[in-house]
Amino acid sequence: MAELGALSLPLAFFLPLLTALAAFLLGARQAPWLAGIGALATVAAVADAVRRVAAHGPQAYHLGGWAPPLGVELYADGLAALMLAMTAAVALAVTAYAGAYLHGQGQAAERFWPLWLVQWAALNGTFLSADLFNLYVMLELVTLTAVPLVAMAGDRASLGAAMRYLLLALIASLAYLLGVALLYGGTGTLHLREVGELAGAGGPTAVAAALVTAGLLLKAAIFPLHAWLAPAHSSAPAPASAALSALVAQAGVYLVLRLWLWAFPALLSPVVGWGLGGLGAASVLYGSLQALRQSRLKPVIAYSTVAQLGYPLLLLPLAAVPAAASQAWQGAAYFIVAHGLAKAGAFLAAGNVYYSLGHDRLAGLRGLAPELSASVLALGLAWVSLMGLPPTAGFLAKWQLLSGALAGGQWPWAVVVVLGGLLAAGYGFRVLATAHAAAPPGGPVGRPARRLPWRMAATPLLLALAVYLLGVSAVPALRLLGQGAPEALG
Amino acid sequence: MTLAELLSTGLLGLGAAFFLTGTVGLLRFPSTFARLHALTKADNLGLGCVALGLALQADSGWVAAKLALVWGLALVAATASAHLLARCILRERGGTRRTPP
Amino acid sequence: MTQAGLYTLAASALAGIGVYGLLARRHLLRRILAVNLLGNAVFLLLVAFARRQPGYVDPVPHAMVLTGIVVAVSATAFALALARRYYAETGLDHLPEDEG
Amino acid sequence: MMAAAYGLLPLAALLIAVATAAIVFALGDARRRQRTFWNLFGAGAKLVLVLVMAYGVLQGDTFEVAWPVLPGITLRLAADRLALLFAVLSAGLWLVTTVYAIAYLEGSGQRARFFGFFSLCVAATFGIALAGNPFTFLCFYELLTLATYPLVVHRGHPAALAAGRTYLIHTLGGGAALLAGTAALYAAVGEHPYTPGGMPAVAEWAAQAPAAATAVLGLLLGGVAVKAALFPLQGWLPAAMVAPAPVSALLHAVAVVKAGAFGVVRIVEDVYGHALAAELHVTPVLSALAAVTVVYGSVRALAQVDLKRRLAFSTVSQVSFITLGVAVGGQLALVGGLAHLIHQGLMKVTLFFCAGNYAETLGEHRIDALDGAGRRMPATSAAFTVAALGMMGAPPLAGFISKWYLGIGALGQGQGWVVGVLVASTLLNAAYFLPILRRLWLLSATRDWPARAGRAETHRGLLYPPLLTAAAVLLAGLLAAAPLSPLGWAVRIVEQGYPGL
Amino acid sequence: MSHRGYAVETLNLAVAAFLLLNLLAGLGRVHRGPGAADRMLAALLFGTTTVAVLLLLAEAMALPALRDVALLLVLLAAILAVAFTRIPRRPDGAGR
Amino acid sequence: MGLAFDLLLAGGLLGLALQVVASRGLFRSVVLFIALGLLMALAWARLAAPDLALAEAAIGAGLTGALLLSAYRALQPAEEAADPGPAALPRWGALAAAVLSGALVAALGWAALGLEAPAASAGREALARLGESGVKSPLTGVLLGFRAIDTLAEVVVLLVAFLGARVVAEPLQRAGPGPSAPGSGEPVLTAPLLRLVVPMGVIVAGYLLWSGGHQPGGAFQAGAVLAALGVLLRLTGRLQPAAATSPAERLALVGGIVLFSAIGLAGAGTASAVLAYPEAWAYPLILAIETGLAVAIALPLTLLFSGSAGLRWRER
Repeated sequence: MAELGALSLPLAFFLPLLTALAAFLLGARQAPWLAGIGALATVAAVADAVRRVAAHGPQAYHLGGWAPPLGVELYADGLAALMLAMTAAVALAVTAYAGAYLHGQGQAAERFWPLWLVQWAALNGTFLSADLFNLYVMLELVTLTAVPLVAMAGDRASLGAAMRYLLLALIASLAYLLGVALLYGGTGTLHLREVGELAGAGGPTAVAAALVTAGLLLKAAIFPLHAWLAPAHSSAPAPASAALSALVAQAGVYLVLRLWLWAFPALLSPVVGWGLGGLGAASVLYGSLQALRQSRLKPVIAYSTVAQLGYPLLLLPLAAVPAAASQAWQGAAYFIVAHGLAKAGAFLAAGNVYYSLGHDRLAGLRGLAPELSASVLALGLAWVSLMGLPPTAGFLAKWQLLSGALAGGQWPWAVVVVLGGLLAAGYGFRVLATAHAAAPPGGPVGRPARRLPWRMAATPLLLALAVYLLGVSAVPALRLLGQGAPEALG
Repeated sequence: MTLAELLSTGLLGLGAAFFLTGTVGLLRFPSTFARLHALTKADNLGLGCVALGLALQADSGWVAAKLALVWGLALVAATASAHLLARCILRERGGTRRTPP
Repeated sequence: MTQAGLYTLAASALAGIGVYGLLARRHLLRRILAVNLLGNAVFLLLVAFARRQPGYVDPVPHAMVLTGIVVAVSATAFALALARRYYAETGLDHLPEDEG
Repeated sequence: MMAAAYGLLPLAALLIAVATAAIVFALGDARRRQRTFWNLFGAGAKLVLVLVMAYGVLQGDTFEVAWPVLPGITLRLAADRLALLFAVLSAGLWLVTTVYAIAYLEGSGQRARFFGFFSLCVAATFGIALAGNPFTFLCFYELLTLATYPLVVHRGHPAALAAGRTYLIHTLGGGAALLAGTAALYAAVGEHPYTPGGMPAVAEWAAQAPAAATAVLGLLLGGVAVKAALFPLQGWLPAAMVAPAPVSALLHAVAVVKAGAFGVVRIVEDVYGHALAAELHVTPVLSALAAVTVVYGSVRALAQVDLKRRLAFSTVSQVSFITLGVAVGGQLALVGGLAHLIHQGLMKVTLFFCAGNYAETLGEHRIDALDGAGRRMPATSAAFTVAALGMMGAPPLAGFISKWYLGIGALGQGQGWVVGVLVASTLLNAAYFLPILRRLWLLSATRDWPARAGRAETHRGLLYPPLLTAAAVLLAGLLAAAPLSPLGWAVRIVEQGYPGL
Repeated sequence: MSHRGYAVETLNLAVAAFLLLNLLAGLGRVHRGPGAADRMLAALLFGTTTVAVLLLLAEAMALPALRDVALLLVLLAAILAVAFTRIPRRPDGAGR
Repeated sequence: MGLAFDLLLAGGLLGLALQVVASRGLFRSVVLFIALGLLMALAWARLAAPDLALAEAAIGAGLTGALLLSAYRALQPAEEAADPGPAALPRWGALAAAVLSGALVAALGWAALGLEAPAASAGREALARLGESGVKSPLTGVLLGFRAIDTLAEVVVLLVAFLGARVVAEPLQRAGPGPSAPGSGEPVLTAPLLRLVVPMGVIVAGYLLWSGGHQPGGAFQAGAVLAALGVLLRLTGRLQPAAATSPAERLALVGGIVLFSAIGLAGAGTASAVLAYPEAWAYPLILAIETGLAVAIALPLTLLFSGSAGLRWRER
């Protein structure tokens, strides 16, 4: 019987799951406070997991006491712990926000809570699982919770977006599973690190890696597989949009990094690295340009997600360059955290705009700032991080990526990082300038129709502030990240 | 080859022949009703022969019983299916619309 | 050619057919069918792998496939529900292709 | 305990400005009195802290706060003499500008946002002043862009938004160059604190890879040149004139352009060192650009009919004297440049206050409409006159002092052409300032001015700040020989920090 | 393999293969139609044939569990017919 | 002979799949897909995976077919033109699709055939240590012992699919198979059929559940059979759609998962780890979990087919 790790690892999966079941069982009326309690309990479990990882290094938990390859292992290293913590922060905000957002919407609330809480459980499972097939099941769970959230509005646009999202996500899962099947056929194990040791760099492994990666890139909406994301993420209700952009899509990126660095490091030749990094770079530029062209707030933020999801992939070409690897690794991981918090804050703030005005057309936002000052402030603060300007976590992440690229002598990636930041500033200030603009003559168009509950006003602000807190110093987070990092990156 | 085996072989062959008849009927008969008849009857006879043939090969009574059960159920299912389909074809033709007693 | 090899090849071809269906057909129901074809291909591949060595059947791929079948049927049922609602709402049985 | 707190003074001064911003944001638009109190309290408290630090530095104390941000990278606030030169300027002028802004924005909307970002802007400027390494400088430099943008677009009308866009395109572009340059510098040599005379590591690197070192220096200087409004990157400055007068004062005298000029000083003197920069053939280019900017700004100023726009082009011209002083090299020229950092600030803030007074009190912002305004507003006009004469370089005013040192220094370096630039600038300055003075004092009014509201010629909050700064212009010139004058301070900086020049 | 001879096993498999061939031939009817009912009819044929094949395979491969599969199939065979008959009819030829 | 059968089967599979994709009529494709399910069951049988054949039979014959048919009905294309065949695709598009899928086939086939079977594998270890799992059937041992978390998550997937379908639910009148055709009564044979099939089905489900511990069968197969019966009852109107999920239904939907989770979490105290069972109790606990799971599988599947939040017995 293998040594047991922290109980908090399985609890991070089970607690939100059980809360979801309870919320479904007891109905919409009890759901918000149940969700609150469950969220706090989950946060406690995550905090314990993070503490253990920080203090004692990577934690493994063999479910059922069966060691791999027989059983499924939950494995929390620094990267997973960081993702868990970021997810917990975003999830707490989403839970608090949704309670107010859905207040009085009986049916929507009844459906939202179990789906959202299961999604949280599945996300935690995705970050923790070290088993390729278990990851498949978790990914499907994430997909099948995400699509209904997209479809919730029930109108033409959201149903179409959901349909497209579902089909592509199913294909992506199957591509992933096809790759996993090949890997099991070749190695006889499903355990992530054992696969990494046994798979080697042969042709079949390359095919498997290609399939797995294609599936995950589709889930992560990396160019040219990005088309589904913006309509889907901008159709969902605000709390769901926040969760989708900050967590669900990022889980795909996380898995790409996880698999390439742990399961297929042998395959990560410069050509492959440059190819994947090139896709990331294309995402950054294409997503940003699309964001500049949108005329509504939520699509702007959604396309910004397409752009931002590309950055972490820049790690892959840099991981093989010794001078660049460590910094790029820290930058990529910190980037995911920073983007998650900032993007959730931005979407929730946009949700406030939508909630108040009943629309989010940029043209109709003029003169809005005085009325929704807290939300606009939150949007602005979050955007500073998305642009990668100090003093935010986004800046520190970009700095690490940038100086990693420069230290490794790979200046094209540095150009992408800088250019991406400028473009982000472009579409960000386009929104903020509109919100700052004086109301047009003939009366303000953007006068709020609905009072904002304080909880909805406060949540995005708190998320945005968290980005600044992480912008003050990345050292604790990066120390955590160092736990169990691959040797080449440590 | 024992007698049982011989018999079994014969029954299996007969079953196969029935199935073939059914298929030929399905493919060649001109009307939907004719095809329906050919198929449901021939197939179930075929299945019966095969089941009987296999029962002769079986070691235990349990297996034989199970085979019989399968055949019985198949007959019921085929009867019901044929009935339902026929009704529905009738209605499709815009013809007799009967309410059951 | 061994039995496992034969089914492995069949699985590969089936996957190709599924992908072709996804690429070439637009009707939602057809796409859902194609996704299921692709799923069946993956399952077939796994089960063929389980049977590669004589005298031994690997139960782990079987477990994976059984789980996969449940997931597939869940996803299919949900996809069909979504497609129906989409059709009811828009009168479209396919997604408006936005690019190429 | 006390000693520890004393060492943390830079942080305290920074946090005061940030906290003021946070409080002002939180107070909202309605609570005017509380906001005014906190604004003044914050500005005053910060000035006190900065003066305490200045005194401490004179006594030989060191103030240094370092905070690890990333592995191997720290945010470092260090109060050396050069830092305090800029810090005292910003803290002093913040207080004055705050008083002015409170009076100026009386009754307009969005004041919480305005004063909040105003405070943030000063916090960023202070951070730039005290930045102890390039990374810290970069952080505050970008923060300054963010904090000033809402001030530029404050009025919210389409012209303001267009100006804001121009401003952003320039400053964010510059920021990107600075970011790339700083990251490349760090990638090459790692982190080192500012070292007067240049970082040794940079010198070693430049010896191995001169091309890369030159490119990085170009990126760094290009990044700060945008804010310093060096030709051809000056386009944003006149556009930003749409902002309210206190903002213009802040942008032109204290914060943005000065941050750029200060960045030039830091990069040339404390990162690369003047000798290395000259060796890489960068300083000749820089001084040529500065000279072109001086002349170009003045020529453009001549053609402006809008008072604030004329002042804006004047800024383009005058700020480049600082760059020129740095680029020319030699102790005396650097003294002139550094002294001009303060002098130009004092003079330009006075001019913008006065321009704001004319606009606010008389409703005029065109130069040809100011005929006879001197009789209606004698005190304001007197302050304007002092500052304008100072700009021209009339002795014994502040501007004369800095130009004198620049000229002497350039001659000492064998670069006599700089004197020519100085003379041309003086003539051009006279050409665009003297007509204004003539209109103010000598021509008679073509229309009736609005009546006085009280005994003073305008709101007291608008009147006293320019008088105060004009007096400072006078004193800085008259008492230039005093040890604590701007010039005296600059001399100390150069003598002790850059003996090798 | 069971104690029974190789010949029987081969025979069973051969019959199974024949039935499979038969089944595939029946596909023609699905293809040709013309009505929806004809296509369903063909599908029902497949059901019965599959049951027979499964029974044969159970014997040939000595996998008794396959008989349970056959049992399940016949048990549930009617569902499809029931489901089909609840589909509203449309004019002939439309139900392709 | 076996190989000949396999060749025939594989060929049939591929031919059917091709027609599913390429055929012009949608209904044809649906029927062919249902037929394909039967061939898949045969393939599982040939590959010595009777468990999968059982599952395929229950799902394919009972559920997927019914689901597809009722969806086909709901998505009735107004006319054939609404469904352009592959010919409607631009030629280069079809070519590109063909090339892409061809490349996939080649790469996949090459990679899959090129893989050497590993000497040691999770499966071998599972067989070797089956005794420790508390059951005799390898598949059940893997599903409920070694990889229990997958099974748990899989049932959650089902629940989530049901919840998701609720989000996009159509009005009760149009949902699921929809109302019976107007003016037609119930066919004569329906009632006797139900009287025979339903009890048989329940018995078979119970048998599969019980036998899961030592031979093919188990929670999923049993649940699928029950779901198929539910579909039958819903189709024949014995079960009526309801607008709300009753408390009992809620309990049945989550009960199995809660039970599984509770026993799993209790394992941290009573046994060695989460999702471990105390040795002496392993078999009964697994049986209890399987029973709960069978219900938790059957009900959401039935509800998904029904397209309603709940089900009620028809008033007599």
